[in-house]
Amino acid sequence: MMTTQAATIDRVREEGSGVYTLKLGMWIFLLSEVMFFTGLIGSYIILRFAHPTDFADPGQVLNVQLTAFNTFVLICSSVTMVKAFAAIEQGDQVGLKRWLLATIILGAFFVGVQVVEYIALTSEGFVPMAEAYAALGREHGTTVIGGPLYGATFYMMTGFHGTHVTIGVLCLMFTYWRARQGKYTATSHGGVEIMGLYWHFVDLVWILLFTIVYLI
Amino acid sequence: MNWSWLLPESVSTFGPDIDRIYYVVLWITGITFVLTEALLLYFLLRYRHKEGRKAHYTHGNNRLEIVWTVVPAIILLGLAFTSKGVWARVKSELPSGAVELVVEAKQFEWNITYPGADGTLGTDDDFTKRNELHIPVNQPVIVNLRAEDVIHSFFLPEFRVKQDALPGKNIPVWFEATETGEFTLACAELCGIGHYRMGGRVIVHSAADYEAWIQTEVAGGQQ
Amino acid sequence: MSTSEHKQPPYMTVWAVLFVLTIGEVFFAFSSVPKRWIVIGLVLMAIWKAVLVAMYYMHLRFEPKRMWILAMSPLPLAVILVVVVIQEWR
Amino acid sequence: MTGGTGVPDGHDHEEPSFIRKYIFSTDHKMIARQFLFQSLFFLVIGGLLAAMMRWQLGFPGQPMPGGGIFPDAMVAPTPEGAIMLPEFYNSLVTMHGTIMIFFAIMPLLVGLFGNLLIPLQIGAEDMAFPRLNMVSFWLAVPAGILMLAGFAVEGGAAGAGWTSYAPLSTSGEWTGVYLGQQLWLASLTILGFSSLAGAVNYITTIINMRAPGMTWFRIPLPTWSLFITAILILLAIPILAGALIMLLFDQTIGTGFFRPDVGGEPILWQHLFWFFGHPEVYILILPGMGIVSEVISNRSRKPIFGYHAMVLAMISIAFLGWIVWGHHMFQSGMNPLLGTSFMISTMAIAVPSAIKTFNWLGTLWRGNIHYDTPLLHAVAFVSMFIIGGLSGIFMANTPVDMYLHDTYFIVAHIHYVLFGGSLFAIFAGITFWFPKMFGRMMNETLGKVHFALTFVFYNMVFFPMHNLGLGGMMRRLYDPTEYEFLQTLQPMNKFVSISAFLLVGTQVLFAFNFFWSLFRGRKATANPWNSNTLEWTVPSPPPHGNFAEMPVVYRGPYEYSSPETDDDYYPQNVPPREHPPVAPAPAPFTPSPEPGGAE
Ligand code: HEA
Ligand code: HEA
Ligand code: CUA
Ligand SMILES: [Cu+2]
Repeated sequence: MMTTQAATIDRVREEGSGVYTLKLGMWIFLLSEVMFFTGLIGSYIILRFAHPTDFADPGQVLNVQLTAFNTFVLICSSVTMVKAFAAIEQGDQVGLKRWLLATIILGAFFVGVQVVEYIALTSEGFVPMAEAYAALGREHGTTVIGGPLYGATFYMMTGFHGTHVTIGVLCLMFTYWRARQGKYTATSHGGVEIMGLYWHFVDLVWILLFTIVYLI
Repeated sequence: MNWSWLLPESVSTFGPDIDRIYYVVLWITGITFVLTEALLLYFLLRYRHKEGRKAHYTHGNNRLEIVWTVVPAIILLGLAFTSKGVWARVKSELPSGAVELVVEAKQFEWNITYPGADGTLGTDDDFTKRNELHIPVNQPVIVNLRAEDVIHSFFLPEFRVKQDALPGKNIPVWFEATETGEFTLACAELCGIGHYRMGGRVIVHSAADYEAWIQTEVAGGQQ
Repeated sequence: MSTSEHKQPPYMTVWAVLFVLTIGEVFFAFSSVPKRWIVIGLVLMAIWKAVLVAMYYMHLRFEPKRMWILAMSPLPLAVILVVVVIQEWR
Repeated sequence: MTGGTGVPDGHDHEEPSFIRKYIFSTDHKMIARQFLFQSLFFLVIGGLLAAMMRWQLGFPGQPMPGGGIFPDAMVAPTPEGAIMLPEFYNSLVTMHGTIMIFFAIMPLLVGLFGNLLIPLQIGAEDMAFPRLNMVSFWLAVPAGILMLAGFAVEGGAAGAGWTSYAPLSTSGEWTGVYLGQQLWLASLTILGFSSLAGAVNYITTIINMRAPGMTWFRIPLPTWSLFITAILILLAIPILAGALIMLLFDQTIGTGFFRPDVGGEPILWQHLFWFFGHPEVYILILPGMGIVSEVISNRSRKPIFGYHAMVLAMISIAFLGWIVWGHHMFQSGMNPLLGTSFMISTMAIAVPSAIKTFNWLGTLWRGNIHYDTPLLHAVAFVSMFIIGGLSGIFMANTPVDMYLHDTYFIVAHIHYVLFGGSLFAIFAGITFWFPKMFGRMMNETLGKVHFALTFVFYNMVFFPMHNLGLGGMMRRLYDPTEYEFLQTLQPMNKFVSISAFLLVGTQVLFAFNFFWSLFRGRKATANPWNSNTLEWTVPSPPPHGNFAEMPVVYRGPYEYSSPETDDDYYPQNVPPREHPPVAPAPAPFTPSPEPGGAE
């Protein structure tokens, strides 16, 4: 940072990105995340295009209502996150902690719902393993719907997204812990901001996944 | 030892076209190679350190930059556009009046199915040979290339043919022999422990011999 | 954000729009419009939502222009990969 | 991530403990040295694996000298000695390629030179995220251990080639390798995280931590090249990681992404792999180009010819590198129209390489060339890269590639660009920056002997491979004599093998020089090469925190033999003497408040 070299306090670095280093680093990290999800979602699009019959129509296998609700939960968690950030921008430590806690709860709830969904789906034979795949339709009873690529790509994408949410929740807890120690102030809260960037990114990916996986 | 940069003799109709492009590329790159390396050597010798001399102070020359951007660009794109026709002809224009065969690759052998006396695949008199590809000369052949397990690559060096065989896909490959004789069938894609011994023979018959060979095989198969 | 000059972004309005769009998506997905139009409509709505999140929640709107360019940089690659590979099955 | 990892430690005045200083160090120079030692170790392993392969290729079916030490799963014991088995050969090819690319060349270029040069050349006291930097190295170590563990497990190490094409790699059913292939996948995934951590750090550091006056077009070319390389890593590695994980699931839990027997698409693996793979080969050459530019300009005491053109050429390589991946798949059964498009884009990418080549020649032109070891290696890079690049033109031609694909012509190409290119650049870089790393000079005489022998033997090994390929010899072939038409090539194979043994043996000279100089070398001054860039303005080796005070930069990095000075160099941080500065020192800009900064 600029001030660590006491002797050169009057010398100022070249203008770089115009944002502070921690935030720049987080953005750059998120770019690689974009490519990671490009690999996963891209593979899904390609495989679905190549083998349309391996995939089912919306609602046939997956539970759209439940997931739409879960999407709503995740969107709300983005709002609480951004509220936490807005609070600390004003120096409101109490608000910060309250909104962070809300975000943690909403995030954990999202993961919980996903686990419940996974359990329900696997019990209907909707599994990633190719040989064991036997997804039963919601209404259609016993005919197997879609093919092995459906299960594999579904768990691949939602699983990695879920992992990201879980990691996000853990990081949020860490942020919360630091907030309780009073580490963030109106002038120093980079940690909250980059936490928010990560969290909103994960939300953004889910918005795309929900549409592509559940609705199309 | 064979230090030659010439290609081995080719025995397919499009072989000479491919070879011609190869020699064009060889000339272009050869000349580029000699020029650049000679220049490099010359500069190294001519401008070696001498006491009391200062190097010429320059940051470059925009006109030169443009020249050595545009000239290679023209050469290379020209090359690409001249090669494109041969590629399209070989890979996407299937000839008519061809003998059709099925070649199925599996670890570590080539199974070649012939249409039998009636000349159509999928009938009762089809028969299969292992590692032996018999074809007539001067008549196009279409090979329906398949694989059973992993990816193999159907390589006929003398014919300048190479095509991967993908499991789950049928890829038509065509070629036309211009000479009779015995040639090589090789597997060019790593396919497991036995990749190195997944070879076979290509036997090019005259048209009459080919007919006769089919007849004897069909007869032999129905004993 | 460079300074705290700008007034707080309309966080709750964005939330409301996201909510409405999500509901809209679900109903549109099960409507009787031809599949092709459903896909196009859904993709557009999803992109709209994603852009809202990036612009307001991730504050891209309030960052210097070069951050904006940085953030967009992988998108062409994503498009190239999918569009080119899909040609294999056309 | 949420903590204050972004804040460098600043100046530590007390001596850190041994563990903090040498093992879990956050000092970029120490991490660079850690990468150096780890990758040299893997370079030796990769070289030995190559020697074993060459034994089998030159003397197929003959007992391997010292082959008795291998377990029966790898060699067949006979009364005369142990003969290599085909499954072991496949593991050797795979592990040689993987180790050389991912564990030797890439960490040397990016891990070593990236860490060593970036903060020093831009005038920063360390990386933006020193602790993340440490994590990057300590992820590479377990990755390396997992990779080597493959040799110790049942079934042997991965044997599907460094490209691990599906479906061969999806199941041990096809290769006989089960756990080994999974270790390979896991190892590369972990290494991917290591590279990503590094890339995030490099990019952030270069964007945000440049000293005053270090404008974009005053950045030395090695740092420029590493910046572009880091961007390629950042965007390419995640694609590989995704593909590796999918393949790992195919292997372990039985998903069907790439398994045609259950409806998956093997060709998708190839697309994902090469979408990463082609940017990867530029990751392996761009830093080399940067190093070579620096060495050539410095040792010919002349400004680099066309600095802007050099930078723009690298940027265009990085852009075009994303749209050429299909040239590895011409014969894969891909849509022929795509083949044509990929041929055209591949031809186009040779243009920026041409620009670079001619600019190196332009730099040598009318220079004052000092024949030190670094220069010799750098010039070898240029001449060998020309050969390797030109052989690429043959394969870029779709019809010609029909014959050359998967033959030794490709093997020749990759070694001309990777050994003749990257490795010679690494030799140039190590000999050039050795004094900065360790405070001592390497021995010149030994260096020159090592260079001369390596250059000669290297060409004796790899040049004939072109001819082998033109003769039709396929790659990844355990025993070429199995094919009748390849038997005439056997004398040449033998020649190549013997040369390869000489080449491997010659490297002992380098190892000896390296370790001898480490302890006994002549003490180095701060600036032994009379260089302009900032790393030479600080002591060798630089102290923790690098610069006593933040340097100010007044000019570009290659002002050699400038008429403005009597010396033939003009360091970037020396204030202009009589004349007013060519470009005035920049007006300080007011930085944005840093909410994260004061922690
Ligand atoms: C450092 C790594 C590196 C670099 C820089 C390159 C550079 C290039 N490569 Fe290479 N390549 C590999 C590493 C690399 N490659 C590897 C590892 C493989 C094998 C992978 C595997 O299958 O295992 C491979 C495989 C490979 C193939 C696939 C072959 C096949 O499997 O069938 C092709 C095909 O087009 C190709 C082409 C090129 C081209 C056109 C360039 C160009 O960028 C080169 C440009 C440079 C020049 C052309 C020379 C200088 C220019 C001039 C002197 C100007 C004048 C020139 C002319 C007018 C012609 N490469
Ligand atoms: C940078 C990469 C690199 C390097 C340096 C090398 C180096 C060598 N390679 Fe490599 N090779 C590849 C990358 C590389 N290779 C790849 C990617 C493949 C394709 C794999 C595949 O098909 O999947 C391949 C394949 C390949 C084949 C084809 C195998 C086949 O298809 O069947 C052959 C055959 O001869 C071969 C031989 C050699 C030889 C003899 C060397 C010699 O040059 C080795 C010389 C020895 C050294 C370079 C070690 C020296 C050590 C030091 C200098 C350090 C000492 C210092 C200290 C300890 C301080 N290689
Ligand atoms: Cu079949 Cu190699
Ligand atoms: Cu490539």
